[in-house]
Amino acid sequence: MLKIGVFVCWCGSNIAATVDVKQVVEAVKLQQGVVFATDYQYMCSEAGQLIMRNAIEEYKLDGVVICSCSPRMHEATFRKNAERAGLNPFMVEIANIREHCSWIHKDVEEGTIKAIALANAAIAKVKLNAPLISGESGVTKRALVIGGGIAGIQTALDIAEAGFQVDIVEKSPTIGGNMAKLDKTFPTLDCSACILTPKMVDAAANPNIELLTYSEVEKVSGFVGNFKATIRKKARYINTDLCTGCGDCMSKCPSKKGKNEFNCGLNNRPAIYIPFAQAIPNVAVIDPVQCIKITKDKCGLCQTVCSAKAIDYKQQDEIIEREYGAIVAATGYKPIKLDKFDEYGYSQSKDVITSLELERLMNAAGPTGGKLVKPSDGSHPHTITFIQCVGSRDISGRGKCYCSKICCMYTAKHAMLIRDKYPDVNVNVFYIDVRTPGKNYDEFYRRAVEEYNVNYIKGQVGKVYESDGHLVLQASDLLNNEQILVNSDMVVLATAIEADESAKKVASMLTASIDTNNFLTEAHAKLRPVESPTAGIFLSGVCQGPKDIPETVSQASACAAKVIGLLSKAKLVTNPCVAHSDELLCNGCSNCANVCPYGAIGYETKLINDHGIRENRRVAVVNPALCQGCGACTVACPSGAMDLFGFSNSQIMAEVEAICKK
Amino acid sequence: MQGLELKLKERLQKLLDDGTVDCVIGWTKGEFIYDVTPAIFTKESGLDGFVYNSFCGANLSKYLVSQITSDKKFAVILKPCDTYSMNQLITEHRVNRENIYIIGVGCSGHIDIDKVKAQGVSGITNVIDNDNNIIINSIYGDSKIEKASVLLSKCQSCKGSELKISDEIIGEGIKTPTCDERFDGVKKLEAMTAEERFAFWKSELSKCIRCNACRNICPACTCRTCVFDNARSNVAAKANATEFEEKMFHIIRAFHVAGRCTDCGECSRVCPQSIPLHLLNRKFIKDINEFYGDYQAGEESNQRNPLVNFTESDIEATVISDKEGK
Amino acid sequence: MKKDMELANEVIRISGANPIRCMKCGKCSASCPSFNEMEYAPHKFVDMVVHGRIEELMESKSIFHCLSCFACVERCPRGVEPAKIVEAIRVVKQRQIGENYLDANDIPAIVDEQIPQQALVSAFRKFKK
Amino acid sequence: MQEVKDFKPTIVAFCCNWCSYAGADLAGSSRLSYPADVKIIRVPCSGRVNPMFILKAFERGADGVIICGCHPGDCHYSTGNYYTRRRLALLYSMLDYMGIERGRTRVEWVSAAEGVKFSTVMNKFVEDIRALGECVKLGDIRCKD
Repeated sequence: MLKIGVFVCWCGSNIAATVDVKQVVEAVKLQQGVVFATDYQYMCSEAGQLIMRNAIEEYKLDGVVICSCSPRMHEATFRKNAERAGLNPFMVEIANIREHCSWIHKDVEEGTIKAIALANAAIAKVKLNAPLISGESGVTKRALVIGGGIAGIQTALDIAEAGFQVDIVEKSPTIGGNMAKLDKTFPTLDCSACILTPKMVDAAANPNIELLTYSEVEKVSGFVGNFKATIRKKARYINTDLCTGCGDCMSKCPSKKGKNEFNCGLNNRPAIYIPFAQAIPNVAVIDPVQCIKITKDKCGLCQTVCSAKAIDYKQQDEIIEREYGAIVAATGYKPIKLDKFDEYGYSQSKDVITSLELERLMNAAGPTGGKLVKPSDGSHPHTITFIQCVGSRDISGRGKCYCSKICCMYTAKHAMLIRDKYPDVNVNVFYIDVRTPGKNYDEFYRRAVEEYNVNYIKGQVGKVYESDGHLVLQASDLLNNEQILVNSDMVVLATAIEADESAKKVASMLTASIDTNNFLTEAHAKLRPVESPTAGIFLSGVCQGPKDIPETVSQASACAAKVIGLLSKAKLVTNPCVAHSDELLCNGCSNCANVCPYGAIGYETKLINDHGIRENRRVAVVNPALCQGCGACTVACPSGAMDLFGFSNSQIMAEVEAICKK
Repeated sequence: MQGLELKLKERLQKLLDDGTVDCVIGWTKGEFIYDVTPAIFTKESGLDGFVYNSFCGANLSKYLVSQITSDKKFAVILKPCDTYSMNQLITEHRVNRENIYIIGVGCSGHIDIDKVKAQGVSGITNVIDNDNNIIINSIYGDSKIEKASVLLSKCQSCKGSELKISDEIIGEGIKTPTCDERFDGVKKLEAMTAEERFAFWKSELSKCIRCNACRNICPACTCRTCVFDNARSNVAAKANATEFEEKMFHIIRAFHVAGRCTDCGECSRVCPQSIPLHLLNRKFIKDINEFYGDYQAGEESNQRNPLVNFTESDIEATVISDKEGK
Repeated sequence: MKKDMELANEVIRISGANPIRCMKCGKCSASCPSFNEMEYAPHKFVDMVVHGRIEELMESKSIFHCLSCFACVERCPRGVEPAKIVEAIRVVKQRQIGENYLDANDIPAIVDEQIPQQALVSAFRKFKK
Repeated sequence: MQEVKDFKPTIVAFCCNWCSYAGADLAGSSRLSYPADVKIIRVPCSGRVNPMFILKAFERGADGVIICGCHPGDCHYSTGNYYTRRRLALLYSMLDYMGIERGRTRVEWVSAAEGVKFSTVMNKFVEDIRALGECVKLGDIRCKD
């Protein structure tokens, strides 16, 4: 008879307030096999863990049940603790009486009864637990970073610095991402290109980094340490080894009506183009939809002018298959579409622009050469008004429910830069709250107000319309309790940001979970912020949630540290909760292998001794290094030969029985 | 029919003589013409007692499962409907195709002796099958019966005369004129109220004596040890102690063969309590066809059965839970 | 205070709106075409409902200056629906039998020429009890 | 009516470890209540849920069984929930065919971020089961009190 010990945690008052822990202790003592039961304020504390270790030794416990918080929180803690006391870590089960009980029920009697039921289910299960020993699997010493913005670049650089191979897969023709489009950066007003492009060059020059630009990840299989990715390298129609980036082709190309993506569509680019001067790789790309040669088989001018003979109209997409030990999602963000915010007149007036468009208008490499002019007529603006929270903090369904986090600061930056460069321009900012948590952030915002006389008005704008050649904003001035009309030459919308459209697909491929806003979910909101719940998948930058550049870079480095930690391991300890087949019961029917997502089940013809009958049988054999323990095979198996360690048929049935016991 | 038996016997003898096969799985005659029994004939024993007549309805493919580890070569006689089972067994590696010589036999439907007797005929001495009608010789004289009225239930929803797998074909068959659509029985039940359905199954399944005939005859139920016989499965039971266990056994049995059941109808044929077990299997088949597209288990070998397959746009189970109506 | 909150809850129930969601951005008041006619601007009455100051609102003419154009409802980023709250306060006021009795004889004195006929008809329909 | 109100159903919820169990944890940490009648069993994947577990639960006196997993396409193990969806659609259809109330069995997809959905789903399910009352059609009379 197994000897079971039960430990009921108060979790301070988190559990004890709604669950009568003493009563739980008394109730579990009545369960067959329970030789020791106690309660303690914090089981996870060192003192609590000591109680558990002492009891294991004193009562020679074979199994332990902890009634506490979610196993997702402390299962690992208690298993390690059991191991310290000489008990196999897999002889520990957790009854989740906090998240699944005390926190959601108010009535003490109800909470206590449920806690007892959950404890009994865990006791029933632990009695059927078997000591398990973790196996080992190898680690491919190469990382994949999906996304080549500042987050991806920083993560890749750090990983490469540690001596591991990294591939950056970027869907656009150049790395750099959104940061490359920015003019200056807050709160120090560095030039964005000046601080980003050296990093881009470093990434290109680092022998450990391979840039796969104009490429997309199509398929990912495998598991931590052993992923396999299929990457599509889209046809650029340029032989990148030959192209020198001279740009001759760009000037000769007759098809010049392509929207310049880099300048947010504020001007045009030719069909063959280099996205921007500092693009990495600095090679051209042909837009196949726009190119006359590719669409109509006419022209071919670029091929004639290219002295490097780099142009290849017949180039095909290339498929690359590679193995990786870790994968980083760094898919970034984009501003939301403003088609649902007609009141701001974005679609009506050219002089209503987004903040990212303003970045391009103020950038020396932008469409106006850095001269701030009204997009409608190229004249000098006299008043510019900023509207904050456009689509952020919006639960009406038109925008995003969250705070986009970066807008307050970049709006202050824009206001300041404009006032600095053009002191004659009046600048208004409509705000709801100005949020500036961050080192030197509030000081920065105050400078905009105090030194640069930016006119901050608390209130939102109801509508923007054109009248007599300028824009009129009808708005609230909440502090004066007035509705005001403000004339302005330009309006800049601090547009909410959202996860890039690729995030959802990437998350699906990586089996990483995603929240309702398409931001990837971290393994723990506070304690594991750069890891996805899926082992071996890491999160870098805005794909996890809105953040500014300093925060993105620190998270990118943190992410790299986690990846390096993983890749440095010679072997990974594998989850021993894997499937296994009972050879005597196995029919060899292949149903299990059909549902296995990891190809972990193979078949062998083995000499089986079935109660004295010796015969060769085709039986399923699970490769424990490949099996991830999902258990799909156990249900596909009609004979019950296939079972799962840690979540066996009999364990789950025992839990069912315990729960249903009246 | 008599001619067919002679042809078969002649051919099988040749196969045994020239060493193509070591054994033959066929039928042996009993005391009466209608009590034929599946049997194995060897070279040594010869084909004495071999019979093939209108009562050889049993599906012989399952007998090969136990021979998978044998080195011997077997000839087996399969009717068109039996070949689906053979394909399914090949798919699931439950038979060794290399050691099997399949003689496909043309079929025009087999007869249920109980249905003949139910028409008031007794003392039967011989039956002459003329495809459309049969002539019965009995000690009380001869009588003629319309064949369609005495066909086995499974022949009444015949899948056709095409042999899905065979090494050679003997005799020509015709698709039995089906007297009911395959899913009529299921549809009739579906049209009932939940209470009526519950009452129907309660009364049917309460007849179950857990003799396991359905399981033993079923060419899809080939587990070495059935979960209901395995003490460690937590569902083992030898008898139906409660109403629940009656249901449990038949639901799980039907579920285990779902997507693999070829609808051969053997379960209902052999049930001593005449429980219409095929109505459970056919419900799964009907649902599979409706939910995931038409699928016939055993249509060919190495198909992927619908329960180990999926599409991203499959219907949601909530469609069932939230279904309106009875 | 208790009575005030009861009244406020009544308003919230009738309107089906959710004033506690308000983040005080002022977009409702920025959008309001009657802003200058109103003693209490839309953002103000949302706040007053939250704090149970219904009687003050009921006394104010503001609630009848709201045109029910629903601009505030359309544009509110928080789905607070201020116009529905105004409408609910009107309903609460109207339900106070006798309080709002409209006598045909008094009308000429309180109307100007710009009041549409339809408004008079509907006012009579509502206030003749 | 009083009886219906006092009826305390037994409800077993199988939750996959990666999405729905985490979703239930989130419902807990967000203090989103649902009736204590729901008791959760953690399984690695909804694809681990064998129909026999569901029948077993009913045998032992459960009044409702709900299976929660990751949204289709988001399974931690890539494809587990796709098989779950087929298996349980067929099983539930069979139970319905045998005259068992459809509302007693359910599959819902709840992600790790959907604490609110978890609570809503459970509240609704318990409400449905309370309306259906005790499960008498499936179940071993010896397991009832």
